[in-house]
Amino acid sequence: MAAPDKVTDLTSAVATHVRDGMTVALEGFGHLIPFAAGHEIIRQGRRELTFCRMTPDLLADQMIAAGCVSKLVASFFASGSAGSLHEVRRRVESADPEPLEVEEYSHYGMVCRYQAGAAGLPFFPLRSYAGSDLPKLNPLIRKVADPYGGPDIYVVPPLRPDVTILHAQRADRSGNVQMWGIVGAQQEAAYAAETVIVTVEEIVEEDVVRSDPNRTVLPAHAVTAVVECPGGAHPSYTQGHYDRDNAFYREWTPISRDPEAVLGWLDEWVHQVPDRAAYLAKLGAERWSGLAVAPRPSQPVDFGRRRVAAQGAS
Amino acid sequence: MAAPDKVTDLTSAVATHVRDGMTVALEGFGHLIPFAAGHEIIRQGRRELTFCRMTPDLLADQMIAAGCVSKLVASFFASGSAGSLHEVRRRVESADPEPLEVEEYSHYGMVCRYQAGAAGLPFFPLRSYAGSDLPKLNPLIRKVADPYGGPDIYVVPPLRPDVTILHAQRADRSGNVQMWGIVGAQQEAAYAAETVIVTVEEIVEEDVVRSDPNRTVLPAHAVTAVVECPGGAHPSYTQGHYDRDNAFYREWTPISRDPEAVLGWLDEWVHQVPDRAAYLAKLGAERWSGLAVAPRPSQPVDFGRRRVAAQGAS
Amino acid sequence: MSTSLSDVAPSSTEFLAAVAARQLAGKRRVFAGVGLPTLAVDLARRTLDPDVELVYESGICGAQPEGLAEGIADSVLVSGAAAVLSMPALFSYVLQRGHVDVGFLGAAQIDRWGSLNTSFIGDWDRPTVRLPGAGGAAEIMPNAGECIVVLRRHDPGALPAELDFCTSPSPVRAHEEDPRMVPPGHGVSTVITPMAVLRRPEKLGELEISEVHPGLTVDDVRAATGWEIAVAEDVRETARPTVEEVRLLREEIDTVRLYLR
Amino acid sequence: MSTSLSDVAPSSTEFLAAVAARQLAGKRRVFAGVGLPTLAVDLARRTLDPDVELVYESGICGAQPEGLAEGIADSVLVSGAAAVLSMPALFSYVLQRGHVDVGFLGAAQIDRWGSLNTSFIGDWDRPTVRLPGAGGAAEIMPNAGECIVVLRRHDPGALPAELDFCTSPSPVRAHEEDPRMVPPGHGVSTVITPMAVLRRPEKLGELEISEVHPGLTVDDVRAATGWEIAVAEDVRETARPTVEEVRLLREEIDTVRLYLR
Repeated sequence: MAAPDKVTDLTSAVATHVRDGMTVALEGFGHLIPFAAGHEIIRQGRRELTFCRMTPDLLADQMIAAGCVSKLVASFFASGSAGSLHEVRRRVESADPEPLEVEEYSHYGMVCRYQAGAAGLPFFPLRSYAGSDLPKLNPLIRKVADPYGGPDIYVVPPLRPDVTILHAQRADRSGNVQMWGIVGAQQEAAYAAETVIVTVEEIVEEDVVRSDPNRTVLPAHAVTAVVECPGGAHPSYTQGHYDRDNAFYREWTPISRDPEAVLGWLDEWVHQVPDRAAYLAKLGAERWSGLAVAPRPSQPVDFGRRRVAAQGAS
Repeated sequence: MAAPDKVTDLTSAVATHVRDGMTVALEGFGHLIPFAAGHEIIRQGRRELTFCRMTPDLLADQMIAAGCVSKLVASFFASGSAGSLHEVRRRVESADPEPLEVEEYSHYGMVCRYQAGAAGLPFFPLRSYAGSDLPKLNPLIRKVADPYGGPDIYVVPPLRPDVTILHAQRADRSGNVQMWGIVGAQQEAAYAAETVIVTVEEIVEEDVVRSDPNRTVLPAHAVTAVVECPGGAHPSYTQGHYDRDNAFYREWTPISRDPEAVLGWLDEWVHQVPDRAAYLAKLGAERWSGLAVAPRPSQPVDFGRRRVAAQGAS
Repeated sequence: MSTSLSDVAPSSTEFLAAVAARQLAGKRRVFAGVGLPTLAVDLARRTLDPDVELVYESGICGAQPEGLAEGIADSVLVSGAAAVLSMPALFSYVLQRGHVDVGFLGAAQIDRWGSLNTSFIGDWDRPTVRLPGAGGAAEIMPNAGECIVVLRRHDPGALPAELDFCTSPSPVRAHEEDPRMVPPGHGVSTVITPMAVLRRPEKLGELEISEVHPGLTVDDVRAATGWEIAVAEDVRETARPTVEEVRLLREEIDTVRLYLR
Repeated sequence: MSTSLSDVAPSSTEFLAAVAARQLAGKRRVFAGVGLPTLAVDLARRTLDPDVELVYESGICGAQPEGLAEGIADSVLVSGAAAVLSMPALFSYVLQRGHVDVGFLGAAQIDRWGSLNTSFIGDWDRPTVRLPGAGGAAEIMPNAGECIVVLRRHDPGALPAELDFCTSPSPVRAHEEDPRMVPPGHGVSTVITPMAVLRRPEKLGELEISEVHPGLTVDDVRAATGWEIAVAEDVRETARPTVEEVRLLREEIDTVRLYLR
């Protein structure tokens, strides 16, 4: 029973599935951020993307600076504890070097948009926004009447990316994807999309995945392409594989302040680098080993196996 | 940092939290059905319960026959592959020995009711029911207009049980509950409720739970009481612990056909039995060992541990 | 069930399962209960397409059971599955989002448009028979690409002019309620009965007799149907199960005769 | 930061964190970002109540980090946590369902009713400063039992008569939009600034000066506030952090001075 083999390389996956003008979501809430895939989009020179990401962090700064993005759909515009996104700010505050369209929600508003998209619903209700200026800023945030006699409630429309790109710990060749640690709204962002590309730390044998089916966040039917891409989340992290490169995030802030420095960085670390393996080599073994984590395995659980002849048509 | 200890015994948990006239959900979709807790409710003689269960199976037959239930909220009235629920049918078809009020949905309708209850929402939309007689049968199934210009969509109201009772593989003493295999809509049914009682195969040390936080379906804040109750799902099953007693389900059909036989069964297996340990003893070691499963452990995953001094305010 | 491998009755489970299996040619993901649909999918995997995948409403995707499952929530379906999703995820993200090609349904009654009754025979308030109700069928009907219905009876009670209750509506009924609410799925495409194979080629159309089982005539089928059922232009005799299909069902798929009757 | 353990400035992180920690007496579950709220919760656990639990919008419940977290999605919060939920579950089942007692928020601006601006300074279309936006604050405000706000500045720019933009509205503004839409939470109950502690005792009421930090007067605070702020009847001087509180912050909680400034 050979399932289709969805394993490809990142260059092919992006070339095949990401086209100019598309709506593209790259998700991962502080964890499993698909940096390698974002850099590949930059390298391939995609333009006019509507870029969806709850927390546009320095990946957004980089993709916007590279000229890939004409519109941002998001809910928090800052790089975690490391400060402002100056590339985003320059465009929004002074249209420098050009304006950036922004469609803005709260975090749960974005989550609800992905849920509606994933569930095939025309809208999703949430108990936020009463009295807020957000619905005035964003007319896609609307209200519906409660048919059970309660007060009106705000709703958001579905978000249906053309492509969602995620990073995960592992997948099998047919595309069953497992992740652990912070899983964010990745399941929803994937099911909401037409096409799903997942980069993983490792492709594993089917029996590894099938030993723990509850760990599968995306069954194969929800996944279009799988790419083995170790270190694909750096400078963010992959739980159990490598830690966040906090120094890198801090180093970004002064770069981000200087448009020339951003372009220089992109040239050196994206355009002049063919792929993630070369990027990691350039980063150097010492820096990489500084991000290593010590093992802390989960205790296995037992799924059980029916004993032959124990049951049946008795 | 000692968290509150929520471990109690089943008699106390039911006596404290389940009162006559309450709305009570016992969930578990063919797996982890909380039979021990249902039997304790019967033993304590609760009356006028609104009993919520997507698939009222022979547990519903037993609780209804015992006189605990005045209303059933459900979506599928049959005992899986093993046929009709005759106690339910007698009441619905001929009010024998008395009528039973039924509030009826589809499976996803019930799931959406639990989701709305769990999320604090006034309703939940689903793309079912257009053209169906179900909204005529159940006026709580209503429609709302799509504020984005699409067609109307049906919604269901929140289900908010006074008490939800579940069975699971394991929990720690503070009430962090882990389950695997089929998890149904148990997370939603629990968060929808005011009070949550969970019976488990085993109470484990906190570090077992904390070795795999993604496996926690109910964090302690969602759980009121935890009861160690091995075998608490028989004749249904607990993945990795014991298999479904299919013979028992088949034996129930002829009992269910005869009201006297049902009452006789309840007397022998519920009222004359003080607790689940006695029930299992009465069932006998041979039958029980026939339900044993061989081990099939999940392969552990690594959560990683930060190495001292690897990071910090660099 | 002492028939030979080459002479199974059109009313037998082997016959219905083999006919059902053939409907799955070219399909990818099937949403089904256990029993006959399980046999049909297993047979289709062995004879037509190894990639046919069963999705269960219990949340299981990509099961590889080591034994025959007794129920859609059987532990053998879980052990070794590719994924076990929560029911909210299964119903919303997998089914309602449109990932299911074929739904397999049963029913007590089906009407000319492929609407199904699985709720009541007789009066809603005091029914003659309280049937199991909607379960997941009310979701499978609108959201699966198409639905295949297997009936164990073919008579005007099971195929009436009017349903006692509509549990799972055809797109035709959805269209009557509101033309804008017509669901994405085709509704019932195929009905397999002990007498015939009925098809519904148009999403808003009626069932018609497409194949008549060996030994029966179109008139036999029309007489057993509760409305003036249409007949396809190219109606033909249903192909019998092959010896190999029957052998697979009996000797490899359901060796304990859990579902074969 | 060479002050002694007994002489920390009211504008220091130690002072603000110690004052914030005391607000958590009797509270059970706190929804917070990292930085000062993390310090406050950790301090409250050690001085007031070991059961105070931090819930993060990243989905983590019951964290027991082996090191100081740098961000709400830090891997040290995950390893050894009691639970990691998906964000849909965290926001809907935990927060929106009402399981959070206290939300900790920051803001660029707060008005007299406790509405917050974290979106724009200046014009919405071409702002002087593009702030981070709503994040989870727009959900924490209506759904947490109450919110505590920590401000790093106390001047009429940060506490203006009118917000440039309302990101996270007070129940007062929800009531203005529709009296039936008033959310379950109290909204902002307490504001801790470098000058004072402000409180809002009534769900639909205004902030008032409750405590004034050592060395300052009520008039100093009023002069630095952008509206005619009310004064509580029993206004008093803010209690200084104890030597033990400052020692815990510096020597046990944030030994690397990641957040202490």
